Amino acid sequence: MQNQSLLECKGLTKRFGGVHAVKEVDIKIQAGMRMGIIGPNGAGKTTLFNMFTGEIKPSAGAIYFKGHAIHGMKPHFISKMGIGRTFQIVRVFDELSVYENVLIGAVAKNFHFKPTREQHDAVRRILSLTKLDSQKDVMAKHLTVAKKKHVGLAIALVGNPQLLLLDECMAGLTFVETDEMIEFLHKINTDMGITLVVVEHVMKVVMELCENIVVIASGEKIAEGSPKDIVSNPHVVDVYLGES
Amino acid sequence: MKRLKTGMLLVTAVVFGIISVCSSAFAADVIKIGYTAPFTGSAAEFGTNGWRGIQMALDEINAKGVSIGGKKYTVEIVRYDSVCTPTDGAANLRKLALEDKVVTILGDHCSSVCNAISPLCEQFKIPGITIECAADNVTKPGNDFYFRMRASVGLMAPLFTPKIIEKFGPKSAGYLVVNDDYGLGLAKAVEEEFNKAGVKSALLETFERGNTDFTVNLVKIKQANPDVVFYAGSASEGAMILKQANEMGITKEIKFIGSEEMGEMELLSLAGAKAAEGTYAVALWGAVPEDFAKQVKDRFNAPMHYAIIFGYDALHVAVNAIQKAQSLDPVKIRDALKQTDYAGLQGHIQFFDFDGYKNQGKAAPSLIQWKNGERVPL
Amino acid sequence: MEVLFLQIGNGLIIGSVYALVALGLNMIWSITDIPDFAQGSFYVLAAYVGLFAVTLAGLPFVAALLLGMAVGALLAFLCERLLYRRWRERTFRDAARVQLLCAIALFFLFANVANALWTGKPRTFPAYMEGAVFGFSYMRINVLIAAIVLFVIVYLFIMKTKQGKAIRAASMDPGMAQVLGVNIDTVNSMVFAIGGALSGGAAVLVAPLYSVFPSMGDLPLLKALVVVILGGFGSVAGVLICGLGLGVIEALGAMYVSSAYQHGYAFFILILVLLLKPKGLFGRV
Amino acid sequence: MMVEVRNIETGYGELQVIHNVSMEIDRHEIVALVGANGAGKSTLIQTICGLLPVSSGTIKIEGRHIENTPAHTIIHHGIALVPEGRRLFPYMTVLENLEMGAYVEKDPKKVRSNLDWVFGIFPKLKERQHQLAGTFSGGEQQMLTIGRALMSRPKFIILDEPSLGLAPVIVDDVFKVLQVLHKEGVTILLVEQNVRKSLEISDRAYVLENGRVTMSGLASDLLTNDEVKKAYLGL
Amino acid sequence: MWNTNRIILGIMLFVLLAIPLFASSYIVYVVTLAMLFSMLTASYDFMTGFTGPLSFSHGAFYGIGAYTSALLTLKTGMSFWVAMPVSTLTVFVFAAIVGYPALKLRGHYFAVTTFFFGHFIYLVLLNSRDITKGPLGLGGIRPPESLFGINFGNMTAMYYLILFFGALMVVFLFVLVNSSIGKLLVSIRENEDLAQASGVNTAFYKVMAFSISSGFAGMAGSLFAHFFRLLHPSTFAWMTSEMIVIMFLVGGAGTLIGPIIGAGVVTFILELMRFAPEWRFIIWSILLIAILIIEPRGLAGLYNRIRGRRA
Repeated sequence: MQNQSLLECKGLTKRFGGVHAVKEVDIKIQAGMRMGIIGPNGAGKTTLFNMFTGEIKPSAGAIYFKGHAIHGMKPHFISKMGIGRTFQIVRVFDELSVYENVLIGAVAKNFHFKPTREQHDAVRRILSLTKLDSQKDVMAKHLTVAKKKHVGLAIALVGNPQLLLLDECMAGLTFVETDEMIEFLHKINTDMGITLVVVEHVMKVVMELCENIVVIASGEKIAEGSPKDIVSNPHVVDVYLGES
Repeated sequence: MKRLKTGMLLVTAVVFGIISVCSSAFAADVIKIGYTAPFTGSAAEFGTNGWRGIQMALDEINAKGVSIGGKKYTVEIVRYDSVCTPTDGAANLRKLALEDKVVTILGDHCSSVCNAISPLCEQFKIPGITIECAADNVTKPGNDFYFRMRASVGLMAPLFTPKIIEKFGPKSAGYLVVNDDYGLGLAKAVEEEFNKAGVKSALLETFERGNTDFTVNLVKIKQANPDVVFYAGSASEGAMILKQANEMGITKEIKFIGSEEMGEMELLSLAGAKAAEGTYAVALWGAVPEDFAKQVKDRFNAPMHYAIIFGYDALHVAVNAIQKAQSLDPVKIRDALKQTDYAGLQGHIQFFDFDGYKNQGKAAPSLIQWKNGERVPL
Repeated sequence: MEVLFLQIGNGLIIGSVYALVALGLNMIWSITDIPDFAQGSFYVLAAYVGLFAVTLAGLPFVAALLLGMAVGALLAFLCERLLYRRWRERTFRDAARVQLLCAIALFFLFANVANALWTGKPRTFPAYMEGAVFGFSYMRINVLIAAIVLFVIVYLFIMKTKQGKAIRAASMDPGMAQVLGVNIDTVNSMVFAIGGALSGGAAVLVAPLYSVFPSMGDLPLLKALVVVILGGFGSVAGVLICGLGLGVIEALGAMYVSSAYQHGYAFFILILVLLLKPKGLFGRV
Repeated sequence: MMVEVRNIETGYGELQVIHNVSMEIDRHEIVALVGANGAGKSTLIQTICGLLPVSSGTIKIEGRHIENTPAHTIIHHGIALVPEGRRLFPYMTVLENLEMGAYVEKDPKKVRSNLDWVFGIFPKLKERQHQLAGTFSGGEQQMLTIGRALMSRPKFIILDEPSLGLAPVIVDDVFKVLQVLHKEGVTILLVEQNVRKSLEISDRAYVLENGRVTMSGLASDLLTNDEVKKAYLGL
Repeated sequence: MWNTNRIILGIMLFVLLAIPLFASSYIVYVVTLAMLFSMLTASYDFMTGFTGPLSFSHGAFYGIGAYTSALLTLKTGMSFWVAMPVSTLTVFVFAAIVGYPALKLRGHYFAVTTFFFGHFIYLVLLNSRDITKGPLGLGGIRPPESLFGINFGNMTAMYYLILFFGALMVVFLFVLVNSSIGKLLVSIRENEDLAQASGVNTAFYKVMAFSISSGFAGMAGSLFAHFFRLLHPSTFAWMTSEMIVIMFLVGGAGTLIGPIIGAGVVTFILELMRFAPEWRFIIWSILLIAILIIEPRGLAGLYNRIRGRRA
């Protein structure tokens, strides 16, 4: 297990029509890691994510999770194997209370005809962890974008994922909220041992949070390394940060 | 909020309207007779004609009044829509018998509905007279309370098929019928008679009620090329068929024999004399008094139709029975109906029990041919 | 061989009616996302208006046709203005369903109004032309010709004119079209009016071949719904091809398989196509 | 003053997104509007274009109020939008897309001359005017979108993320076009993620954070501002 | 909400139990039909109200259930008490087979496809004359065999039988809806992609909801067959399916109790207007449009609004 990576993709490719959205990307993610994926909009980050979670079938290449090939599997199956995710455009179960939102996350992973006491406990725990307990009876569609993001995170977390894929989870947050979120992510990484993969625009977040960064542009992986290496990589500065 | 108010107002208005209409008309000395028929949906045309005939009879009757035990009564018709579905028909009958307390019930026009209401007539001990249901099974397992004036399809077929065989001597026959109890039932009865006489069946084509284009069926008939085509269905669909068949020249090559609706005057207005020219049809009535035909024409702007005649006769038969019984007790009326001997527009009306039929009339149909826009009896 | 020729010809003529009703339905559906069942009843009312124009007012057939189209257009326009528009903003989840339900209610309403006003008795639309060729009367051939002419007109309208382009733009991206100065309300009214006119036109065209009665719109509406989905949204040619194709398939199916299921073949084809191509055969927008 | 936005508040239904935002754009200026994803930039633009109603505040173009007017009338005030994600009409040809840009222009001669003007700026569009817009590459589509916006000869043009998803070389082209337009006298509001580039070509800039304007001033000042550097340039 | 529902259901049950004691056989008959429709709309709500897709084939499943049950008892002499569960199960399995490919379609595509499926079933019932007797109508269906000395030949007994099964079904549906299954179904309605990403096997649950709901329609059909004892294809034509959708929306989607009441209200209004044969459906359509204008979310929405304003 030591040298085996938690998630690994080899030669992962996705074509829409004739266009390569993702082209032969290799990524290895070790258990317990905090990985960042950055790149300009339209670079193929979300497509990559969607292939990891099974929403899109790859045109070519393979994805292994804990050594099992998961490409081509249905999303709900991959989710049950231990990959949780949040969405770029925030998604919640609109006309349900926050509590029910999170409870669905718990029930979906581990079905009991009636939600068990343990499941209710887990929901409450996650709600207090994500600081949603004061709003647990509010209908999710009435929340602010930031709070909805927390709900999305809570739904993913309540299923005890080993790997959490976060698609632009900071977008739309204030600086203070961003700091809190970074702290929170650190906490779940160290305390709960959840491996994190984040797609981010806000460089500050990636710099502070991630140990390792993959840069994607036009569907191809152009660089990988520690935050420091990436910032000083002139190629990356060119395509992503804009040349000076 | 304004939206809510206007909407509420609308609903209240409608509901109030309904209640006010409902609670009117509870005058004394009224004999209530029920009528269930399709007034909406694809069979609405049948109800329309029956209701015309009933209205004609109603005015005549109320002009004179009905006297029972020296007391004058007027007749009132309570009519409900059955949409030609058995469940609605059953609801109508229950409402008529139990809520409106009518003494006799006329209707329905659809055999599927007649089959549903006939056992109920027996259950509630109230006589019912169907206006034009033709399926055999309506009076066959029969009960003492359900009456039918006309001959059913099974009774009709033996009466007119010999005339066809005698006249044309066909070797093969095709059938083009509406896909319901009436069309299929009649086709089956005619086919049986034909087969007995050695006439082979060439093909059976069915169509749905409400269909408008029959060219597909007609091309198939043209290809099979039987000596005669027997059509069973309504005049409205028959008229379209005649028009389309005429276009394709089928009616010139193959003898076209229509069921009773095709012998109605309204066929001329629907299909035109040209399309009908030379075709044959079964006819349920010979001639009606000219002034009656004129009254119908003036009042409804409608040509004569057997359903008008049946509706007219049915109400007269019912009222005659009430007068004969000198009572408003439905069972006594039923007894009087059994003794009916009435000279109606369609012919002599009597009810018989025979061969498993009960309370069955058997006025014999005749054959006519359309020539120059006239019904010419054969 | 002659039989085959006749059946294909008949299929094309029936199919052109389906296609005409479907074209309007398709435009309405692709722009407003409303499956406008009420088109079936505009069909009925237009036929009656055409009938009265000929029998009572003594107008020539072409005038009756235009009048029928105008009435169809007006009714559709009013329904959009007064009813569908209320729920256009889709501010709650079931708004789309409410529009669908409203369409069904309107369909019931108008068909029953026709029944109440003019009874269920079918009426004959007088023939306006005599004669036949190859077993098809001229009136019958006219249906096909007129349908194709109407299709060409609509095609040219939406491809070449400014309003037509606005309609197309609105069907692809209503928000952007608005920013460019396209009034969505006008576009919606226009599309409904065109749809109503096409349904009305189809009804008056076939009225002399058939009869005029309150439930005459049921079958054309059902088939048009199938054609819309088969043809896919936003394709004029797709609607024409699928409409005619469905007519021919029904005719041949009735000929060689069973005429009892003549109106069931549409279902088979629909399922088959949707399983293979969920966006219809020609769909793009 | 070309554009005056005063104390507007707006949002989607119950969710307020823009809080008391004011903004001014002078004639012939290029003004940049920068901010994180979800800061409310797109909402602000949609409000100016009439796609969203304001709950309070005013928007004036050359002194005339345009807040809460229907979206399709905004273009009559000389405003054109280059939307985020391009939003071309994919099944219409290049020419038709451009014609849609001049939808409100009644005079065909003017449309013709506007078309020549746009073809002059983007010669490539002329070569391929009968091709379907949906078959274009990203960069070409961006050019077409700008061309479409220019077809109404706007006095004021709003560009929402014009460099989104484009290769760096193409981004350069886009910015060059902006400078050309600026020289032609068009007022420009530029909303960009590419903060450095947009500040470089702008006269002034506003920084939007969480629905509020937190900084504003000359673009050159902001470019050297440490806070901006840290927040948006990650340096 | 759960408590209010219990109170409303309790009152309804009480009233329904009492009706045959004083009302005429006409009222009992109409209420029986209304109860059957309530069963249809409640089961319809389980699928459409909770998982989302609008379907127009519920009337067809009702018909399949009715004909299956009737034919089983007529042709094989099977007892009603066996035939009813068998036909329910048949419809359940049949719906699963049909639903699996069909539920891959989304939105109006699914709606229109089910519409034609319903019409197709009607055509099959109409044209399979050798089996269903087609338009002649399938008569001679026996009432359920006596049980515990109750003779189901009389209508009141049949009324209570349908009430019993209706109540049983509603309770069953309420239990399902309030269990984890209900939560997963609602998650599909609220956001299918998120549900899938959270580990919900959406395809399975959609087909399951479709099958259960259709199965109950089949059960209602079986009860209808042995109550009315005469089947005709027109009873199960597209009009029936549309009526179910209308009652469902009038009541309010996704509330289970709304559609039950909706069925009652619609039946009641249509009965009330029986006196005006030609105008019945006109008034009805206008009322329906008026309801849509006043409160597009149906009776449940109206209730919530009134309650919300008072609070």
